[in-house]
Amino acid sequence: MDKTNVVTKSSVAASRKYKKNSQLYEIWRNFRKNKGAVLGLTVLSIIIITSIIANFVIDYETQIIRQVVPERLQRPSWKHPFGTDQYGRDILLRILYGSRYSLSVGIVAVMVSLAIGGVMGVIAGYMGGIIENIIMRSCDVFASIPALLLAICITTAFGANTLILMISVGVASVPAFARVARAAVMTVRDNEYIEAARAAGATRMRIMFTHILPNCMAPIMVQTTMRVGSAIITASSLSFLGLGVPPPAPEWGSMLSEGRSFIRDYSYMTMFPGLAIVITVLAINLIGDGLRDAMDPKLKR
Amino acid sequence: MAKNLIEVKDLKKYFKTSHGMLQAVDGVNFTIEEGKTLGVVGESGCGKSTTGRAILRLIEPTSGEVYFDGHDVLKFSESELRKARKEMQIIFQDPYSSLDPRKTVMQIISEPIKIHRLIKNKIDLENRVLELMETVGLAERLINTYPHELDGGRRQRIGVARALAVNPKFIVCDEPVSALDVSIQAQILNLLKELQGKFNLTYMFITHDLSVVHHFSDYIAVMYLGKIVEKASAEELFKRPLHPYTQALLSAVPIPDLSERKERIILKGEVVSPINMPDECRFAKRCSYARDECRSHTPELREVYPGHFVACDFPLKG
Amino acid sequence: MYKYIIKRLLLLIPIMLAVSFIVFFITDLAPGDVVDIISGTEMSVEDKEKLREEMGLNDPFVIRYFRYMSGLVRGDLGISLVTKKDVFQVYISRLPATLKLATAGTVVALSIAIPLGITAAVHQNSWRDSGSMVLGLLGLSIPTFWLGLLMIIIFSLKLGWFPSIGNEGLISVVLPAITVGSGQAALTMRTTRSSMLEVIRQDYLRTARAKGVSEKVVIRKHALKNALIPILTVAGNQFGIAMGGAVMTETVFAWPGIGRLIIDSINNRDTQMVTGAIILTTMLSSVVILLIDIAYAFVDPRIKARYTK
Amino acid sequence: MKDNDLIINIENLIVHYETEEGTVRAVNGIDLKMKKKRSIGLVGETGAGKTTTALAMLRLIPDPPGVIKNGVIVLNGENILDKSVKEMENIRGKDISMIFQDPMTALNPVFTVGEQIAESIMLHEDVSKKEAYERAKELLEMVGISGNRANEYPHQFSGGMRQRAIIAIALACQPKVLIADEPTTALDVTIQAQVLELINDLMEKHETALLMITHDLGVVAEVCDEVAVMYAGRIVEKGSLEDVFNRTKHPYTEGLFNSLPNIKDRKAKLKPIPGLMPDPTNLPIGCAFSPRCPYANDICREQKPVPRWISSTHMVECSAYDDPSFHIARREK
Repeated sequence: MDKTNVVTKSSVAASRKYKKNSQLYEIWRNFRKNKGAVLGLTVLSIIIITSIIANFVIDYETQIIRQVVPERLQRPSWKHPFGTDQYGRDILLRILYGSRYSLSVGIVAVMVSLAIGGVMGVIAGYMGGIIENIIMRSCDVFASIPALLLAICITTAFGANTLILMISVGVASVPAFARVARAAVMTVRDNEYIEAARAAGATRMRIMFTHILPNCMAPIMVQTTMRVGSAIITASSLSFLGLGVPPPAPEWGSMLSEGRSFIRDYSYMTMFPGLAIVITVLAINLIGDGLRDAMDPKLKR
Repeated sequence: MAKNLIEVKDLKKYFKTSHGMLQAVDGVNFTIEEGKTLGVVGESGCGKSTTGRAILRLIEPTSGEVYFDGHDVLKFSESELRKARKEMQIIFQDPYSSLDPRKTVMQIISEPIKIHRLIKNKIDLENRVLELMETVGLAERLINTYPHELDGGRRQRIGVARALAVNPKFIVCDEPVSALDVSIQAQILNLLKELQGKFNLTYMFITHDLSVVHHFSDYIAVMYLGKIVEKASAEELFKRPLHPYTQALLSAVPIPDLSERKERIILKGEVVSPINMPDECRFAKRCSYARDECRSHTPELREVYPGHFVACDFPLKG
Repeated sequence: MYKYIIKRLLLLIPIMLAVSFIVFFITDLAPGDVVDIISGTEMSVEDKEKLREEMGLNDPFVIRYFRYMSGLVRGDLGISLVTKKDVFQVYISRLPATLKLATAGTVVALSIAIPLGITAAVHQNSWRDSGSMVLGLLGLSIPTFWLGLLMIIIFSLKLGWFPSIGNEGLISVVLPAITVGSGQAALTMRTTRSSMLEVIRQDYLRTARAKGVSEKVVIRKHALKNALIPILTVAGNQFGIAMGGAVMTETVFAWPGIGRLIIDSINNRDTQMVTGAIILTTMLSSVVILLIDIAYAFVDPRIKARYTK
Repeated sequence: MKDNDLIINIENLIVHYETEEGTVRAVNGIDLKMKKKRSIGLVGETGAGKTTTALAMLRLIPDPPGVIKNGVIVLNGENILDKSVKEMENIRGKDISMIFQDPMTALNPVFTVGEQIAESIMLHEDVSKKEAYERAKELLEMVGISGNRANEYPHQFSGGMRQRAIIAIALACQPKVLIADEPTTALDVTIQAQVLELINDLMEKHETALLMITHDLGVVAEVCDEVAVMYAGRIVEKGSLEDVFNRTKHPYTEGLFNSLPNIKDRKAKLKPIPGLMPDPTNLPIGCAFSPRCPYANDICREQKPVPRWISSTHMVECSAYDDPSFHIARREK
């Protein structure tokens, strides 16, 4: 193969000339076809934008936690579209402001479980043998404790604040993450292109990062998206039990908890925060479903 | 006598299973001359693929010696083995699972070159890939396509180009054409033949298809339940099969030629997986010529005619 | 077959030990301890110290853990220092309510999820499919406790059909069961659909059709029995989760089950009760999940065969 | 050629699949006659439309996306394309039955082999469960498996034995037509020989007509009386075994033979058919094989070839034969 043939300039630019759009663009094109997923994306982006704007526009001290007794328990009206709570605080503003808690807890919690569970799952899946057994058996142990109870345990031990909430919700879904990650790696690991890479002399590390991880991204990404939704629900459940974000912060779960004692006559107080949670989580789940079909066309059929 | 590039001595590969020790490859011996092709043929479960992978140490053999160019590959350290991989490559059967679906043709073919750091400059690397694509008959415009956009034949060509990328001396072809249609099969077989001539490649060609192995190989080893039962040149083996299994195998192949219609030898029973095999001829249970001596010990491979080895105490007259 | 069951039961013990260790370890980390709570303000620091000494609270963690475990094995989880009642007895007294709710919830879940999941799979990409998918997504997106509140507002306060609190008779279980059930139904439906889709693609259904078997029978007999296995597993897990996960529903409906017991114990910092309740619940749900797994083998001959030989 | 032992007559069958990527023209007008006790080999490569043709005969083409656009499939004098779903359920397994390629997945893993055979009997004959189970045991013996293995599950059978059980299921009610879709492709050579021999024996004993679908010309030579070569959804050459093997006419059939290694002359270089498999979503205007055909001329590229009967039994669909002096390179034997 030492014959040196002069390759003309034109063929040198071949890879640029036949530049195909990248896989990411391909995934986006599939994703766009899914109406539900696009709806989810738009709704979620609106929520994120409002929670960022709310940070600057709404003043925490005066408009969110200041008690205006004469304005107490007003039904939804033009002045207060979502009505006011038992301290006269405007519920709409609190919901808009409160969106940051749910989103931040949801995302950070999932990052926690992705970091711990995902990495453990990938290692278990790729290493196999005793390491896999140790990791998976310990996951079985954690998984046997119902997620909510585990979160409750951690919160009672360390006290209820936003950081602990994030950690406990994150830790509670580590086993599920580990299992998905391991399954994804296992399906990839037995393919012949992994053997081909080994035959080409690739080190284990190189195989992990150039072949295994890119091919596991799809199921792990989908799992991450879906987990953000369930993390938000778990977080709001804990706040509802008084174990999440401490009042007076307008976290949707604790707002529902406060509204509960007025459920008989002022049911609107429990309506809007609940709707906010459902819409946010539904949007995220729609995106998750859309992502799964877009990333892995085989699944669609 | 040309130099033996590959020499395999008493290669064994056992797998521990819940039912006992699966003796997938049980003492296999053969040599392959440089620039020649050894065909390894046998039915599923006979250990031919395991042998191919064990030689390349894609799976660690239980025991034995594998001399490549005079060095025992099984004694190599990790780094020596990785360096030796440049000389020994493999082509797989399933065009759909042997290519990374997330990589383009360019990335797949160039990976071995990058691993061994043969070409640093990006433009030279691209030229090398284009050159390889041209050698295996892939159109230049496919450089950035993904495997799922191509048919089986072209995907197999990518696999061949990847194996050629590091200028190997020896390639294990593990059923390279079994998953392809007849017309595409012929194209790939011709390509492999042409490349052997051009780059003086040595092949170990593994297949279950007797007519393909007969056409493609210079020497053929017939395997049954982890052992080589017969080994000879391609003409010799098909003209004068000495082992009852080889004879039955040859007669079982349906021939697309009406004048060749001949009496069929139909073997009774089915292949069983070689777990805790007793010390007897493994084919005895299904062999119509079997005698008591056959069940007393495991026959060794011995040279009955020049270059024609058989592992049977009562070989057929041929 | 029995070897298999015994093996699985034995396998459960290390998991139970590990679970009890983790739960004990975490709750033990809680700042302050029982003495601070029950002593109120009069006790001087020395008296508190003496009390702690008596109760052995100052012993190193490991010894306290073993003392606790030796009690657990004998079914004696100690006395709740806050309520002065025996932890185990309280737990047993609250168990039937949770079992009742978990069973009712699972029945509701399965009766919604399995038919919907199957029709969605059988009529893939039709309106039935997308309809049940949206329903499923909605089910996943609604927090259980909010659904409970909605149920109370609509069916109890506005329409007055059902009581919103307590556990008197069957009628009171309806709303809580629907609340727990629909949450689980979403997950079970998605699994049923995907496992049915997996089975529908199999060749043996084509063989059945080629034999002249009608489409209805192909689905109901040939496909369902194969799809039943993964569905059964999820249903089993659901029941296990329902045991522990009904916390929210029990809180909303003031249902006198274990979930509420745990929340109340947390509120009055009765760590003894909390630890005991969580450990027992986890054990119970693991045993339930194990029983479902064993039922698995009766449905799938391949597994049964492997263990009867 | 209408005689009483004509069992099935397929005329101008057209089947398309409507998918997002476009219309897949799987079968583009084929004619096929099946006679009692005769076996016909349907040969072609992947995507030629062999399996679609077979599924059309049983009306098992999944719709969507499959659509039977045109054509007639006459069985016992009636066109089964007009039959109701109920009527079709009676025909499947009784008049026409089918065996598939992969024995590993063709049997239901959670039912015993005996039950699956008995089910086929009970569907078409009103016999008691017990009687059907006994018949199932006899059928197992017929295909060379001991009857008392009827209560075992498929995973306890080897590949070869499963394929025999599947044949037993297909022949349970003595169908008039047996369609075998690549029955031995997934089997090893020695097991394949056993199964082919079984099929040959059963064809002798029964009146059944056999449609053997395969890509392996060797299997056709082994089992069939007649051959039909399919390419891109059309039968390009049809005739008796001697017609097609020894007096090959169509360039594609010649290409298939040239792609196969020649047993007698090992060194003979393979002459593969150049180019790629035809894309069923946009087939060429003229003859579908013209892009790869060494003899193709302008007529071939513009017009669809017309079927031409060389002899009473031998048909070829190739415009090159407009010129009577034309012949392909492959010598007649």
